[in-house]
Amino acid sequence: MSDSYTTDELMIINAARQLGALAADGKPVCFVGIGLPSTAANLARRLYNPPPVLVYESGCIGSKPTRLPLSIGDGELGETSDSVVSVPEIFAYWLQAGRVDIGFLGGAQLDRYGNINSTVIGDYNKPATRLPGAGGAPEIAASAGAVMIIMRQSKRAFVERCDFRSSVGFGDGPGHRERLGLRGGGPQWVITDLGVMAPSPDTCELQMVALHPGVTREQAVAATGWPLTFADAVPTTEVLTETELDALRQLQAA
Amino acid sequence: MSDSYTTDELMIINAARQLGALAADGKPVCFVGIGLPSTAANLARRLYNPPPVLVYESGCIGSKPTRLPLSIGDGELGETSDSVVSVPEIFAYWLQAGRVDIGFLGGAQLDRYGNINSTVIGDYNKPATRLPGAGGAPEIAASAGAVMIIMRQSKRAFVERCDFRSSVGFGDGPGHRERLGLRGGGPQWVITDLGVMAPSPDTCELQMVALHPGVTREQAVAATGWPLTFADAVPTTEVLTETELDALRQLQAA
Amino acid sequence: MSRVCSLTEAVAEMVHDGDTVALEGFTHLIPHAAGHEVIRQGRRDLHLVRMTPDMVYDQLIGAGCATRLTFSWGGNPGVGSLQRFRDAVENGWPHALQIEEHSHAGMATRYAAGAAGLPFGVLRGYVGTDLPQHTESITPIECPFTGEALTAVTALNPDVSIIHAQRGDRHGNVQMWGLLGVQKEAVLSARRSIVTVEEIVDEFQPVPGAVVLPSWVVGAVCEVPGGAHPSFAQDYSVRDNAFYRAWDAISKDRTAFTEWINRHVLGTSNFAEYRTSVGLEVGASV
Amino acid sequence: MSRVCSLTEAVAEMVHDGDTVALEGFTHLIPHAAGHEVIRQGRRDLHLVRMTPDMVYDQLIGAGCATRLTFSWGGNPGVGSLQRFRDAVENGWPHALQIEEHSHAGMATRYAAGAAGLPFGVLRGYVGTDLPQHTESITPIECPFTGEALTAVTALNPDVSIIHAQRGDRHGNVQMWGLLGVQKEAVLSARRSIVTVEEIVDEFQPVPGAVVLPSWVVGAVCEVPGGAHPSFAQDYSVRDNAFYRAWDAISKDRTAFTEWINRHVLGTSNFAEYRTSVGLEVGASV
Repeated sequence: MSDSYTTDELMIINAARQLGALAADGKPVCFVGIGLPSTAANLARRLYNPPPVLVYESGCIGSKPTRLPLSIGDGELGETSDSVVSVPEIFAYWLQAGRVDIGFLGGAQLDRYGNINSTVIGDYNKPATRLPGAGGAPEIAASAGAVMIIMRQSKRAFVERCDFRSSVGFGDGPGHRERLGLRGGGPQWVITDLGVMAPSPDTCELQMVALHPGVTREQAVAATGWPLTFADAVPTTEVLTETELDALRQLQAA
Repeated sequence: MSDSYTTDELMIINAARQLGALAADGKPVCFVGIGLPSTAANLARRLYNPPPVLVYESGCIGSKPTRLPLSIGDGELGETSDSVVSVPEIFAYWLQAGRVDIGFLGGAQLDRYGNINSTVIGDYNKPATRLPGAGGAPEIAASAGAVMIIMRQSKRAFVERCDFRSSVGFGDGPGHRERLGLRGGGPQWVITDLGVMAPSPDTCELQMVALHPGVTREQAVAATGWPLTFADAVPTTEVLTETELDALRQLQAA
Repeated sequence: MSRVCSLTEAVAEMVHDGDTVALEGFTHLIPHAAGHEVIRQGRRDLHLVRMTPDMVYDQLIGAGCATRLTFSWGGNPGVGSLQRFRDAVENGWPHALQIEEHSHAGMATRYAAGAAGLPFGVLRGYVGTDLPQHTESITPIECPFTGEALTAVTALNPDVSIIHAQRGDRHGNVQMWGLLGVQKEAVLSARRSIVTVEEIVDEFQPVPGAVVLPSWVVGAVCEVPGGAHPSFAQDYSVRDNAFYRAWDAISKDRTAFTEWINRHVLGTSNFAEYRTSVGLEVGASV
Repeated sequence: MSRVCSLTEAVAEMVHDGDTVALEGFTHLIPHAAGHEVIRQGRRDLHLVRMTPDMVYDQLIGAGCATRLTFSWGGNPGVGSLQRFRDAVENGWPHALQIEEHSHAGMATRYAAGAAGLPFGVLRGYVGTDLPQHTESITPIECPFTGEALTAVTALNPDVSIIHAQRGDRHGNVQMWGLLGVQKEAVLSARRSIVTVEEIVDEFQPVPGAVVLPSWVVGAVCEVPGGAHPSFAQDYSVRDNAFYRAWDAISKDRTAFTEWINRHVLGTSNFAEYRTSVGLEVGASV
């Protein structure tokens, strides 16, 4: 075990573990964005067998990069892919058709029903902060078999209601995805620096289902903008191993 | 000059001349089917500069075959193309988008308004003769800038009204293409073994605009299933030259 | 992830009586061996789908495997009619064949919609023709922005699609190149899929124009060298035009056809035996 | 047939004030040199379109060329915000920027519809998000067969599309490979097009994964080696990540930005001079 690590490492390794478990469960196909999701997915490729299959919105299918890409269109991604297709094709034939098991998202705001804002803080027409925008997220959130979210937990980011709904989680609550006709399963795991959240089976509201070693319930409540609830059992996530940390650090140094 | 040639050669060379003139006029892109159209288009590539640009429905763009293909998917077509695309793409991005100058069609029946039947002779549900079907023709007839038809002229084939309308020429007459919203210009030339037909500017009805050497008006009338009219001037088509015949025969022998 | 297995196993497992089955190929890479295996295993009541049904569909229809055909052009390219197809439509032999008829552009749009997980596709097509009167999967649609009149067609989602490709690898990935028609869309639109390949290799070498279908969108990969014959596989074989021409005479006559199927397809246990039976091992073409 | 000419001529002839202009590129092959030439020639009131506006759009916006932006994700990939884009949207500097906002899937569908000559495209998208409230080019559509609720978006048909590719030939054909984003659709959907290329060659050699755009669908082909920098052209250059990181500081400050544009873009007469000006000839990155 190791007790010297960053919260980024904590989130990445916990996300990679989940991806490894999903790949072992026959759900390997992962649609990833750049940043923590890409790092976690690439780490899982090194740690687990069967490895996740990486799909990038730039059209790369089955990428096996030897170093971490800085951008979604990094040359390394295309050159190590099983197949490179056009952007219209990756969204239509691959994501929309339901071939992606896990969509991997982040955002500026996340609300209690797992909806994501990556568009604006404040009013749309007079934004306090203009964010980059939705990008690929709305259709990933709609069509991926399940969605994993990685975000640092804070009252500012984990809000009662998003200023703008860029991507739909469970919308306004139970049954809303079905009414909207969304085919994917919605957010199933939110990996934060404090622990892991998952939707309550009854209310669809995100609740803490695990805490990282040393994190208290009070810290989680204080970092959440809605009245946070906890699952019946809230285990502590496994301590990061030297193997995991070494693999991650080697990957980041490559 | 030569007076020893087949009617196929007569039709092919007259069609090739027209394609050569169109290419010189900045309309080189020709969507061709196998058989006489493909032979004529390939002959024009050898005889004229600028040459026509050949597009085949199998996805070949800018094919430069060195021998005549027997089928639309002949390996020679793909290997000599500037680009090979999928069949959905060739129809959507290339034909439908209006990038084809000349569509080249044949058929079992042609009616006075240039509509084509390539589906059935007799009743659709109890056909006397089941033909291969429409294939690419309906959308070629709809979207190509102009359509050239090659067919052997006879009362059985050149009919008052097609048993089945597989591809639209001028529909029921003047203004019908516009009412249907068809973007292409419709049939402009019908190359037969007796001469050349074109739509009357007033009535859209096909009329003889040229006769091949030695062919009489009476022969043309007798080979047409509607009361055939003639343009004000009906020139005789140029006699086939040795250059044309040699080029065609070399092409067919290759 | 796809299975690498024999064609016999793949057809037994994936093609069922009553299925909607697309064996696609646009002159190039037509899965003849797979079509023969379907005949050999005696499948019945199939709804066959293909843009360009040619010889192998003539055989499936004549052998009594199909009760329905969805298509856009049914002929023997460069030769003439499909005699068994005509006999089924005109005379109901060996039994009636219900047809659903489209244009190429419409069929391509339908496969693309199926591959994209949409229930319909849109095109500028069919307008003014007699096809929509006879085909329920064609209907008008209006542009919600401009009001312009266009045509919608239903998506195609076969129960099984079968294609032939140049290469598979041991993980069940598929690599194909040259004229690829609607084969990618056929596989991606289908619930199950079988790909016969010229050879199974350890690793793919990049080829200009090649498409790779990853193992996880393919059902089974079966090594059947020459499995497209008399169609061809670019860089492996050439089209056997003489065989296509010879088919005309065989297929014109019900008895000649039946004898041919009995002897070469039903009388052999796999494609290698079939090839010997039709004399391909010794260089003859029929 | 396309013209092979200088980028200066191509922009002068094809890009007009008030045009809808798409400079496409998905991280790879971004046409920076062409963007600079548009700034240099002082175009105004442009409606810029791009899935992923990044540094070159930040420059066009900051330089006052655009009054409208249609996009789906505007950021400096791997770095952070687009400072000039934010300043325009948040503070109206140098003037207000009207935005039309989509998702990537929606933009890709719009380009594909434009390339296909259709007035709209259909996707499973946007449903339940706040985007349709703000964007008129998104509207519900019902499947005419199943009644299922889907989303329609208007086709994109830019007045001019500009892309960067690896090779052109003397006839004006274009060859490009690697990650190709929506570049083919951008060219095919546009009324006019300009392609800058790394080099003009006598004849293309086949390259795995390459797309060829024939001369007759391209407006102008301009040889601009390195014209994607700090983006890259696979097999010609690598992405200059340091330059992207450095842009953050330059673009954060209006004065620093203006000085940078004045010195390196407006103060140079072409991309070769720009490269010298920013120190690329001597290996420095800004």
